[in-house]
Amino acid sequence: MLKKLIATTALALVIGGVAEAQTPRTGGTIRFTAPYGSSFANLDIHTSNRAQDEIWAKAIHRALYNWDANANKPVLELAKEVKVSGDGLVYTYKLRDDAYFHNGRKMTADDIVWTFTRLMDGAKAYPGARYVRIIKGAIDVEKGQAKEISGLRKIDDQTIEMTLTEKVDPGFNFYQAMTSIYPADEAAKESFATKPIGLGPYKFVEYVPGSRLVAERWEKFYKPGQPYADRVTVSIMGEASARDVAFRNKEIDASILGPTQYVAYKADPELSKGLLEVPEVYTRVMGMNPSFKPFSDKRVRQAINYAIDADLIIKKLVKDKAYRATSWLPISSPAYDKDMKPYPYDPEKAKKLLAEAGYPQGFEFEWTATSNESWGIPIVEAVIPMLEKVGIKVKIKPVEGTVLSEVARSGNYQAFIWSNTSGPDPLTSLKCFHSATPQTACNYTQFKNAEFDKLLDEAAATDDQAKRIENLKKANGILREEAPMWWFNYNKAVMAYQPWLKGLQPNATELAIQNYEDMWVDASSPAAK
Amino acid sequence: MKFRANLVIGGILFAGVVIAGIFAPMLAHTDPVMDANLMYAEEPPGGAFWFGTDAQGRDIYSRVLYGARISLTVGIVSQLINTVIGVCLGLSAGYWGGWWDDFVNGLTNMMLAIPSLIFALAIMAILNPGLTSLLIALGLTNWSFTCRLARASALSLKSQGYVQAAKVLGYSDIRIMLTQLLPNMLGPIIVIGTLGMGGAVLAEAALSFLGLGIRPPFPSWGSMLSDARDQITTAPWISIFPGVAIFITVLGLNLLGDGLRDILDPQARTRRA
Amino acid sequence: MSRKPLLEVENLRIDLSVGDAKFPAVQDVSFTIERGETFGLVGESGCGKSITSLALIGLLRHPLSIGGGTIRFDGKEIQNLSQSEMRKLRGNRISMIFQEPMTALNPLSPIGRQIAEMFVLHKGVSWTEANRLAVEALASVRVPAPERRVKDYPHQLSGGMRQRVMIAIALACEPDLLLADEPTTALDVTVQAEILDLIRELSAARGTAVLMISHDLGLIANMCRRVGVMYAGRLVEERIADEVFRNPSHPYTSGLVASLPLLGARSKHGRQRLKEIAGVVPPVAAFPAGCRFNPRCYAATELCRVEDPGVTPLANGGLVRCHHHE
Amino acid sequence: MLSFIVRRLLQTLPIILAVAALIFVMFSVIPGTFASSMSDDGRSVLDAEVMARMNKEFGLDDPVYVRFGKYIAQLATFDLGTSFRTRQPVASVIADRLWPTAQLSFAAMLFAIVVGVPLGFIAALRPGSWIDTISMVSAVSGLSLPKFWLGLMLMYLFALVLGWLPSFGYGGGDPRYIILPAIALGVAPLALLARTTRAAVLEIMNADFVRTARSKGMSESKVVRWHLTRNALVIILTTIGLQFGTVIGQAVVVEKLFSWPGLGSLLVDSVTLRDIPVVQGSILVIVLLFLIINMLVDVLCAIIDPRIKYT
Repeated sequence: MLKKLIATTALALVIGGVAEAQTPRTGGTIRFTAPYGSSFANLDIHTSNRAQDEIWAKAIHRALYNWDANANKPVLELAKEVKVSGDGLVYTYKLRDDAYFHNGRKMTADDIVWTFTRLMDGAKAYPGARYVRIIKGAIDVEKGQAKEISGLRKIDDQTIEMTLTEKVDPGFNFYQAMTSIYPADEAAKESFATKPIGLGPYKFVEYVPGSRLVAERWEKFYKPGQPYADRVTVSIMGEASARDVAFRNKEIDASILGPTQYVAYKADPELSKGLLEVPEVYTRVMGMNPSFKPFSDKRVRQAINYAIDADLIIKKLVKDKAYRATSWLPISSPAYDKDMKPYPYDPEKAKKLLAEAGYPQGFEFEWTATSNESWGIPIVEAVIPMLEKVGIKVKIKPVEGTVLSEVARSGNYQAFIWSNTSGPDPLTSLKCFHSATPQTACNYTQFKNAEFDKLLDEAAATDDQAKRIENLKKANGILREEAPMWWFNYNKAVMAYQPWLKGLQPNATELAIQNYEDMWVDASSPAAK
Repeated sequence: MKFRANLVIGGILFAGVVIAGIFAPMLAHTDPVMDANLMYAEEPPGGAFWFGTDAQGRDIYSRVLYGARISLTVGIVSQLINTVIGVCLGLSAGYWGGWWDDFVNGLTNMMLAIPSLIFALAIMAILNPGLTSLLIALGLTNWSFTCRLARASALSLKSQGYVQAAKVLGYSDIRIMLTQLLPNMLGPIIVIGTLGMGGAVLAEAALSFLGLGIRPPFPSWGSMLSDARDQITTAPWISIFPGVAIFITVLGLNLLGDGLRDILDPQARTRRA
Repeated sequence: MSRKPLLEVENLRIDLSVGDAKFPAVQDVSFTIERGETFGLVGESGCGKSITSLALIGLLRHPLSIGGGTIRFDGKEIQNLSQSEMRKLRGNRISMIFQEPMTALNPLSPIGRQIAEMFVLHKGVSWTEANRLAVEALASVRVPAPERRVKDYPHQLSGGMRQRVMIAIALACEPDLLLADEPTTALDVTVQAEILDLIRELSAARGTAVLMISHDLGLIANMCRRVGVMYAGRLVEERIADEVFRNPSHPYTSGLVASLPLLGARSKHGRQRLKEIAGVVPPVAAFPAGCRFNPRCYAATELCRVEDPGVTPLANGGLVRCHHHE
Repeated sequence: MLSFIVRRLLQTLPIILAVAALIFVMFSVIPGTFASSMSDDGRSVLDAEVMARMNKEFGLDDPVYVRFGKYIAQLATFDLGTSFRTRQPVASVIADRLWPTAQLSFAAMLFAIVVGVPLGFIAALRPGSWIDTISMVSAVSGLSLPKFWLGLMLMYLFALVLGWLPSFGYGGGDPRYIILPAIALGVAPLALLARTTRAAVLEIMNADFVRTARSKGMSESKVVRWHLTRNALVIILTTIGLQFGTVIGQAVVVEKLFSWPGLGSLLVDSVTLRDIPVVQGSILVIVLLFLIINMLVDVLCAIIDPRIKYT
């Protein structure tokens, strides 16, 4: 209890963040880590959609919008204001006039036009293209039918007009690091690949491929007085056990924790003071393939939800580093229904449902899973005995992440367990279950429900925020009832930080991605100088 | 006779592992796969759980015992495959010579040049992680030494009188290879095989670390050790016992191999490290 | 110079240790070598003649060791000398030629260097000087073009040439005693004579005494003034060479002599005896009781099987170890 | 000598080609593509359009024989292709990682040689002594430990408990950073080298020419220096050459554990993310490294041992 209290206080302190508590200290080095396995792809953030790469990109680059972790929504970053037309399709941005690239040149509307046009280069297949595609005419560029995006117009150096193809909030698209604004001419040069120039708070100093990236304070950053620290180093550290040693050895300032370390850190009187816990927008699920006969029956899918004691798994195996899932939308989603209850653990009910569905003796299925500790085979291993109790036998099919993503997209599975983004925009995220969304996009369970489609279409069309949220809540409720998946949990991201590191933000989209300009290190840091 | 410490100690250690594997169903307390019970997750050693329990609440003692089966299977089967490949290629190449010999030689040099762990890693990625894939991956990547040895022996043996005699008697080539040449090179080949078994057990652990090892339902020591590496500070017993099991097995095999070499292949202490 | 013999070996025993047990591989061996004299030791392989020579130069290594007796060299007992004192004798005053010229030379070192080492070790000269001396030494063993040859490696030389190099090494420091352990066994017959001539000639010129060890009685007869015949770790007969051939005392010696084709003294009788005994010298751990030759001896009696014969002096000089010597 | 090297280089050519063909075939049937790897963590959703364009850009939708032809044509011009992930030439991607791997492997081998060879010598000069027993038992033990486990233990002990050394990272030239990974990587070759050295020295100790050397009146230390070392060196060098292959292979594990930015971790990342050109390139470079090192070893052996002809 006490530990929990300490953790919550720590959380409160951090969220309270910049404004209160202490005055930020200038100087020193922030020693950050990139914990997600592989090395950085390269120094062109347009080519990578990985969280691992966004971690360094946040230091060097900025996009049109940024994610406000405290408000839990995208906010304008490179523009001072935006005017939206009555039909909600034309956005006119007044750009910042104090944003300078690291070579000293001022950002203009041309840079934005250039960047978005680059992203639509069909021959290059930039992953950010899917976000820019909401601008009218972007697809023509991608297909090579046009040189310019017709819906993107420079009015003057500091004003730009954007016409969208549908009524969505472009903030959710253009806060992504994949859409970072590049300096138009410089980025075309070859040297950009080795020495990136951006608008971010830190300018690039050095990159040792596979090891770390170093950036130093950009004096002309547009936020007054920021950034505070002189330098940021981002070390690539995929190995959790090694990261643990390095953190305890005070070689790094922050570390993302897995379940086992979460327990250890919570139990430690010193380490427990520096834990930041955030409900992230990832939903862990077991997807069931409707073309596998037993799973075509709703009752069987529900039975699975009843048969698994998810709370016990979360408590014992995931070590409370997760929140019980009720349906698809996560806790931090604006359309999350607080009154919705998760499926209770009820093996008797499960047996009954199975019997009704014609499987009184149960059945056997093949469960495709990776080795991930939070949403892979370890979870499946804990589930196996529970399903065994209601007569369902499980055969594990181990695969790598890459294969899992292909298998889910091709439908070549009976069941899979995965972690999927379920935010931050509830509408976008729920669209993955719209019957018009192909399996190859993200409707992995080929979900098809007329009522659900209608609710979603209405939500997309309406201007009434309350109605939209109401519709999405209902749609989310249908998902719970129809149970195309076993709703397991929402990730609780936990970051351990050293006592001298201040200003972390509870970023629900991905905790490891931080705005470095809001952070500082106080004098007790080994790298305070 | 001289007391051969390495042979005896290695033999005892290895025999222990074999016995543990064979009698695992009798010695184990619980089923290593099905008896996950989260109510007993991460119990320290003692009481009903001699070696404690793991994160899924499974009895580590039982899992380590069953793990012996996996590790022995991995070691023995993969080395058997290696030995068969190596002997077939090497023996025939040395005996027949000619273009076949050149071909086998090139193949061996190529295999030597690709580090076997990297080769195995690639095969695992292609075949998807799992026991069968691992047996194939380790069985296909470590035969070059056996092959070289078999080839060299065949070359030196084929000019021997009794082989020539067998030829004159009209024995078929295959028969000569199997009955005249093979028995005379078996000793050193067994030594290489024994040492290679230890290597296979370690390779399984390394591949598990890289996320490409054996996956459940098999309780393999490598994956147990690798999965538990984050828990070293919180629940060290989960990794200590499989770690010790790997160490004992590989140590036993290495000592056994050394001991066997002294007996079976005395003149070739320096031929292969 | 004293009148004493150069080398006196008395009751030499060499033990073979197997675990904790010790077996005498050589026992009760006594002989003397005068200065400048060539003494031959003959016997089948395994009889202990080679390890006797190794004992003389202090190169017995585990599991072999001197178990008793004395070796007096130039009046001084050397069997208990420290390693460093022994080293001063080795190569310098006692040197040795081995059987296998193929392997007795370091394959990775030029032969000149291997000769020159002797001068650096014992004469304390510089390497430059030693290399010059090595050329001379090579010339003295009649290797053609020695200036060029010194740079050659052993594998570039023929067996005979290599043995010449060995002789050059052994005689480099003009030793008092040369131990030649089967120096020609591994060589072609045509080369053998050349090498033997070389040894004889050079040792005579330097006044070096030679202990010639061979299984070839004919060779010994050619080279040596006196001969010792060894069997199963014992010296069974020791006499002037001519006497041995003309009138062997020990049945084993008779057998050996009878088998010599060149001397023509082969009797039908003797040849058959040798055929009968052909094969095995008993292994060290299984020496028979009584006379060690008794299982193979045509004249063996009950006495031979029970009692170990002592050494009997012979009328015209020499010794024999047999109950029934002729 | 030069012609020897040239000839040896030419001999490696078929091996390189065979390896290239083999890994091409292997990785043409690997499940998953680079595009599918981009959403493997379930975080980002890639739309089918972008994926299709990616596969097109990388030429993955061509038939296998067309790809193979292109690949061989590229190789013929010493072009390793373009990385899917970094979108830069594979050669430059590998070049960035080559030096750290070279540093680590050489440091590991140096450690193995500096400790292992003398250990083997000492053990062989006193066979059966306690020092012989201890060093050989530790050698076998060193061979019997999983590498990542050993590395983790070293990390805990020397970084966390004792605080002597940094636990991870490249350190940009600071030599303290290389110590722990080099030890973790070097223990196995150390053990093998110690054992080989011991066996080699023991064998040579019983060689006839060593007896000859002793009969010359040479002290044991001179016997070792003048006659034993060079002969043992040939065997030791050959072992070192072969061990380099193992070390480069095992570096995959150690580099991953210690966040060492070498070829090994690049290879594992690239396999995981299906960046096939980099995988193929890395393996080819590793094979080439191995062949070059062993060629150097052969040249050294030929210099030391006059019996080896330059053929």
